[in-house]
Amino acid sequence: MNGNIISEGDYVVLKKEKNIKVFRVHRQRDVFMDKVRFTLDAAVGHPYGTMFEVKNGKLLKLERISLTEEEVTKKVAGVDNRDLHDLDSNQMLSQDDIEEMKKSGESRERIIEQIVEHSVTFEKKTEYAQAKYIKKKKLKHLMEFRIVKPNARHLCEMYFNKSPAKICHLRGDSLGQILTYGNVKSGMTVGLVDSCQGLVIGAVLERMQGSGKVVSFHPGSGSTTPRPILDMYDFPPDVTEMLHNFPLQQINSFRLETRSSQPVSGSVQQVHSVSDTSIPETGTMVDENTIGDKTMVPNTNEHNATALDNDDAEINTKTELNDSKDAEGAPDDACGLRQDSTVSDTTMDDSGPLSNLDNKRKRKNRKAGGKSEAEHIEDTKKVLLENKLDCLIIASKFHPTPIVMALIDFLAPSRPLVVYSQYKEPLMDCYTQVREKGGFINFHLTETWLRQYQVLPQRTHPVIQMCGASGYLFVCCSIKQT
Amino acid sequence: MNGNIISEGDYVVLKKEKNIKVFRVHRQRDVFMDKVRFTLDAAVGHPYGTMFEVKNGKLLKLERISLTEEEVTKKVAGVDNRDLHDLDSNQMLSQDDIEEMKKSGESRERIIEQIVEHSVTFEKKTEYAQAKYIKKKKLKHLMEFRIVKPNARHLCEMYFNKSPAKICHLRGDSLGQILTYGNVKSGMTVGLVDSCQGLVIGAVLERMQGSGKVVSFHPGSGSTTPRPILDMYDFPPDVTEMLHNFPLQQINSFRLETRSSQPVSGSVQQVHSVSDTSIPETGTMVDENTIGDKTMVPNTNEHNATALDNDDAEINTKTELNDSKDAEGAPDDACGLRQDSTVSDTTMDDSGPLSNLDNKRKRKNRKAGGKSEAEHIEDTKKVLLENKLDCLIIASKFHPTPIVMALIDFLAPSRPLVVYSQYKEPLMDCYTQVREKGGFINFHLTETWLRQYQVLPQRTHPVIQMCGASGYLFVCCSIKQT
Amino acid sequence: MSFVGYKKCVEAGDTVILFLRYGHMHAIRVKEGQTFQTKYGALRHSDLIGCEYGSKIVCPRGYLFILHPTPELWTQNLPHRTQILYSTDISTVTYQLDLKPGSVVVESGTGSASLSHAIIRTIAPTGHLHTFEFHEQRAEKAAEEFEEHGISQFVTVKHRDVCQKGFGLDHVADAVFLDLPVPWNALSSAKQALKKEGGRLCSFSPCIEQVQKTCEILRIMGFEELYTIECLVREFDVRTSSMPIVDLGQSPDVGQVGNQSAAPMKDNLGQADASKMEDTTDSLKKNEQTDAEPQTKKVKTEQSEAMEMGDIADSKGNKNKIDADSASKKPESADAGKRKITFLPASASDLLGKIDNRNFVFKTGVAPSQMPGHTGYLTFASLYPI
Amino acid sequence: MSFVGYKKCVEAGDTVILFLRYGHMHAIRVKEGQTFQTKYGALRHSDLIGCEYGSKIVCPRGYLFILHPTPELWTQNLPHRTQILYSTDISTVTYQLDLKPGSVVVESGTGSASLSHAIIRTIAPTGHLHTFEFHEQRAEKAAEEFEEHGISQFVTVKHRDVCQKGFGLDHVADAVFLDLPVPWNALSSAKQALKKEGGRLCSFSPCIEQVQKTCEILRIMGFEELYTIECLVREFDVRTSSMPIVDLGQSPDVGQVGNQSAAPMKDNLGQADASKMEDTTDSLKKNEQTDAEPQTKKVKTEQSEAMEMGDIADSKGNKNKIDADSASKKPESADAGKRKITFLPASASDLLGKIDNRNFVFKTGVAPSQMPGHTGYLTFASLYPI
Repeated sequence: MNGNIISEGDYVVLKKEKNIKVFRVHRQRDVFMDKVRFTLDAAVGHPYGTMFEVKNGKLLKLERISLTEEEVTKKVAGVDNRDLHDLDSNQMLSQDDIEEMKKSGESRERIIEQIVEHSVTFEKKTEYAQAKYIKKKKLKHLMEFRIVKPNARHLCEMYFNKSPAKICHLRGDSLGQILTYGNVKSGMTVGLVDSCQGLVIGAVLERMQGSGKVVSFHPGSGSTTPRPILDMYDFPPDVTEMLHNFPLQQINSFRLETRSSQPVSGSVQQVHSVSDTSIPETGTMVDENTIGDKTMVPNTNEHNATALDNDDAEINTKTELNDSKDAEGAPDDACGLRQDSTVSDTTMDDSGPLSNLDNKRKRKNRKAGGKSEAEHIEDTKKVLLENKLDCLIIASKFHPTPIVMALIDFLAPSRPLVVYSQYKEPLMDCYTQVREKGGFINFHLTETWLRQYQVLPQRTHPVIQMCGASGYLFVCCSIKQT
Repeated sequence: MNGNIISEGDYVVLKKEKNIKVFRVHRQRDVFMDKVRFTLDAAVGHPYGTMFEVKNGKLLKLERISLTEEEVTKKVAGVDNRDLHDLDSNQMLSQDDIEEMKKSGESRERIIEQIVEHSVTFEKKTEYAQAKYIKKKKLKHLMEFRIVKPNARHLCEMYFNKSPAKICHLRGDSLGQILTYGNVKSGMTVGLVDSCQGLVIGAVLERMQGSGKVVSFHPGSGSTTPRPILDMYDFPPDVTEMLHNFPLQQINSFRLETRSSQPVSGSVQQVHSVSDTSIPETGTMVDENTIGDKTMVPNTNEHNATALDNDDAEINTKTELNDSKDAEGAPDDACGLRQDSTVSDTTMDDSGPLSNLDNKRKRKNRKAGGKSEAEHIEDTKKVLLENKLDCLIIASKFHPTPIVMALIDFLAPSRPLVVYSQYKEPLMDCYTQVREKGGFINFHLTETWLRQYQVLPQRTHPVIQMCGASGYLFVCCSIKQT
Repeated sequence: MSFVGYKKCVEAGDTVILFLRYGHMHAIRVKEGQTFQTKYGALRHSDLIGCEYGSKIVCPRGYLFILHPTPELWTQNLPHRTQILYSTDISTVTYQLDLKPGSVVVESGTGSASLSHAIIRTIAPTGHLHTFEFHEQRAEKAAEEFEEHGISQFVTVKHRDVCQKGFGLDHVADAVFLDLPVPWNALSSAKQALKKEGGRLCSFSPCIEQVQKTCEILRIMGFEELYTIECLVREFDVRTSSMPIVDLGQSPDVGQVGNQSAAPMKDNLGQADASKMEDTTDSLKKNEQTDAEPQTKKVKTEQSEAMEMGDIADSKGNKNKIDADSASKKPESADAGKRKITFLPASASDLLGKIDNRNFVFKTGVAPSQMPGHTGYLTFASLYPI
Repeated sequence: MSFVGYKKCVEAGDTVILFLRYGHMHAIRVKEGQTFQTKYGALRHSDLIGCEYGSKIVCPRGYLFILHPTPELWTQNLPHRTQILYSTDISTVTYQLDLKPGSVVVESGTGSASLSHAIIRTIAPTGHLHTFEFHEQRAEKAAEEFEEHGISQFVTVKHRDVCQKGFGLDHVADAVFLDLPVPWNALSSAKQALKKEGGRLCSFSPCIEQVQKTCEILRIMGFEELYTIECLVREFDVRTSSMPIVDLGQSPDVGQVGNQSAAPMKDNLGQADASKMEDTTDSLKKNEQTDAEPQTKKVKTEQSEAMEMGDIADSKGNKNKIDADSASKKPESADAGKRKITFLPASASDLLGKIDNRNFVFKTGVAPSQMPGHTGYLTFASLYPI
């Protein structure tokens, strides 16, 4: 199977300008975008990066990108706006007229041309205003998008645009900085706390591509918490096998253990053998849609209770059912389905039949299954006892200071501590307390200004709206404690 | 006397790119700029805005601005920097050589040409790098500047560049916002607290030009505090007569008075008669140089003690002597004399003989003199009893909350409260407490990004260094209390 | 005189600002017999007449405040005929052009007269504004507004394309402001309009290409001290926020590794409050023990509620009692009675917030997720006498 | 392997970072027998060998830490042969180009190899960097550094003017990075270098004119999703700061108008701490009475000292005990003994700081008066399969 070809079972990203959605490719399953319903069947077999359009409810490969602004722009254009009057009646085509044209199978070009021709003021607009007008109409009336592979950049952008609260308002440039300042790379051992639904875990795994270890510390006492975004990365098993989980609620007692049994570290078994116990994150996923912004904490416990009592194959399959439902649901939610709730219902309803492929995939990933939650945690403990962390990354909804204080002793000397927070004050607290505790140097507390530009002939300027909130980053470097 | 002609006794601004200094024009008195000594005698009689140069220690009107970058740029220029090597020996003229040329009376153009000719790498530099090189050399080796009138913009820029701590890091754009959000205009009654050495008081007076009243609340118990920057505005008497002073240390007891004697306000004498008691600020000025950054608070008390005991004409003259010394000292200090301390001493020493003009001016301003400090304060009380404030402006080194709480009752309904602080936290405190107290709406806490651009052919970009700290502004609007 | 001088009470013909709540305002002109529909119900203009500015006005379904107009409030509420300048740019323009009472200013285009009102405020009563607009309707509307606002004596409005026909002014202005698509075409006439002793000029352009061309021509024409800037305002939402303290589990060795979540600053206590600190630690410990394993779920639920409620926005413009304990008032929280607000003074960190019922509670000024990213470039220049 | 993998101890030949204090670092290559002069005195290289990374090294006149090199530390300490990219831009480039282990990247120019090190870190051990530099010395020096840093197997350095001669690469790259004076001349060759299934491109330019031209050509050549940004980092100095409380004088009517300076939040007390609050008010009142009129001057002196000391910067990189009472230790303050740290809990405001001896003491992150205002514009674009 060529990794560059859209295949059944893949998670795929649909990009239509700022509107980004993730779906899993299932034959004959409806998906929705901009209130338009279609299936992804026709996408299978095309390479990633292909442009598609939806026409009369059918997905088609777009042979040629629809006419550009320049092509439509009429020769007649106004010099400035001195003769323009603001009136509602400037467009003579009604929305109904336009919908009628679409239904009658009118070509995209023709629809846009019609809209332009029925604009009373179009000819008086300046050339640039004409181009802007056409672009707006195209985006509104044409259903053209590209299908690309999920990665940290697309997933972060999707969530940041649609549900920033779910990812602690972590902006792409800040995520990039976390990875850079954490010196994340192949072969290292990373410790992290991710309250961003798995976005950061995924971004770290992506930068390691199967070599190294990642220990994710999660709130609660169970083996893991739901991380819907992590699933969307669609990692192959060798990548997800790097991931180990550890419940923060056991961290204090574990630290005490390690203190009394320090020399143990040499005697534990080789950690590589631990890897095939993993991929618990898909198994433990719960219905994201019903929770909404309420986050995973309470539900974790619900789930953990279940998992503890019923740790067998049958339950695993049942969980997969839920999982697959969520795999649809969660992305949709993130893609702003709450805005068009009718669609949301439909998507929820069609979670019934699970494709064989889907099941097979999951089974394969979990072939070593059957390990108890306690065993999983013991395995992770071995990783922590074997390896000092090469970096510690915290991007959490929880107050960072106590977490940092509990985990910094696991960090090797001369390694980065990277803490992200939406708020400045908790980070200043963390900064202050880490400095007071000692053992760290080279303190930095930063925020980032990200400024986007429109670069067009004679119309270059920063974009009119910007995001003023990058969140804050606290970075420092551990030293050897004497 | 034409206000647009540089005259003896005027405060004048010397602008040489970012280097700005204020001097008072005295015949045969040395001033220093960029370690060059000269007198301003030759400037008298020229209109403001004239460009001067110092050549062989003499001030001359600059007939034509020295050759521009484009003029010097040689025809031969490199395409890029692939052949450039970084070496110390790229410039073959030594600093001594250049000084020698200057002393020998070589023309400016010739000196710059020589420097260019002796640059090994000049021809290999790109055209743009050549222009940049020449500009740098010109600024370094030529003493060309413009003399302009002092105003809020120049004075704020001068202090912000050289001694920002003295003006609470108040950046020009923030000062502009204070005036705008305060709706400062002719004819209104303004209350303000200015820890910026009179910069803000002056900016407010400038926007009122003699019509209206300004009540400056100052720390301590005396009639005023030193405000060296206010003097530099060089306001005519009708402007300074708008200014009334009130010591914050008496505010609580005054508030109690007003509470018990509310109907008094109608019975006090017409406030206009108060105006000729004023201009205490020049009389009470103390030596800025000896205090440095230590601010005015302790010294106020020193001075006030004197003023209380010796309120007669003789003392006034004595104070003027000090004043005139400061008038030199303070501006010099602000102009970065601390960098070249030798100069500072010289300037300090020559404060002996006071020009007649100087004395006359001062006398005229204080012709109504002889009023006691207590009387001054009583006069200001009458202003406060007569007029509710049309705006309240706080730009203070003190924690703003208690000051705001003590003064907001003097504000009329539907008027702006504008509080500036270098720090965000005290302003958030102020914001929170004003809201809790009630009586205000439309709360805004802001900071400003000021971005400067280099706009040159093929070299347009934001400037490489920017000021990241605008300070913070808290603005809200009073309502009628029921 | 409403825009250049304050008055106490509303009269017929006044333009007043109705302030409903933060970000919800209207500018209306008071006319006897008329009614204005607000979201709080109908408001009879006649009810406003005679009211003191700043008064609270009760409407059928709420109340609002009646504010004295200022150029800044007008800018926020004026009818948009064009893109307008907002107060951040306006204050920069006013400041950088050295405007003050008595200044003579030339402006083009008038646009929606947002900047014009602010200029007139600053230069009145002794200065004058000459404003030019190439769109006839707009020029007429602006003149009407100046009349209504009692400021027409300080301004002359002309319908004219200054790029083609110039300002027709000879050495009268202290400052010129240009907001034109092709400002360079007006520069020669602008120079002519400036006083012989010199003056200041500002050109506002949204696109950098306009700035590049303008600067090029400004230099050629002998303008100096070119200074191009952008000014962006970032407004903070001041609120009490909180982040939950994660459960790190219990450890018999409390003093060593345990309980760091509850008392991370224990080692750094000031002497005066050490005893109080101990109380705090105790009370948290008690809570923990009561809510141990079997009840974990409940504790968690509260935590996530707190997370939900994390941003207790002090809704703008309304007094809002900070109720740090509001979470406990939810019916689900059975153990509300057990709670206690705990302070951890003494450490540097208590300057940043406090630990309250396993939440770190702090005041913060939240940067906006959306803010103005660009309004335009402001290019300033000086003209000096030759 | 020092730049792509951590190791525990320093060996001869390693490049190590000497951290003296915040902002004072050096990168040195450890060679037996050599000595490096620091401001703390001479450091013998041989003393470093065998030391664990992160260790404290004692020098004749101070101590320093020896840190493991990372691309970020290298960027801060490398020898500048050109303007370099710093970590904020580097992280954006790496992120936006979707780099990961296995990526094949093309870069020109190599410059001082600041970005190159970061790229290699991210794409190793399975990816490869092709880097091109038109300045011969620089290309040689970069190759040398890669060798010294144990990463030469991941990179090919070529001395070549790619604008004239192209990259000479056919459909091998996942991403192309350009930092060239005339980047548009390299775009055709860059397109040729990108894989047939598509890839990402980034062009870094300091001037907007370069960006305008680059975008124009990128569009013509079929690149899509053009995205031009600037990324500026703003670093905060975290410190304990204070502002003095001004003396508003005394008033017999303390509860009404008086004492607001000391207890402005009195009305909003939480029930639990009302008693404590009363104490506070009392103690401040006592102070005030003692320091009344005759002693005013002394009180003032202290205030201005506090103002001077306002910024008790926690000097970076050093532990710094917050000594809130340090002002009172000055000999001039005779009444130091009388002082008491006072807390005003309960109001929302105590989340922001505390009143301590007539100062409002708070933690703050101070924005820098000077910060990077511009590095360059980053233009990203995607190439998709046709």
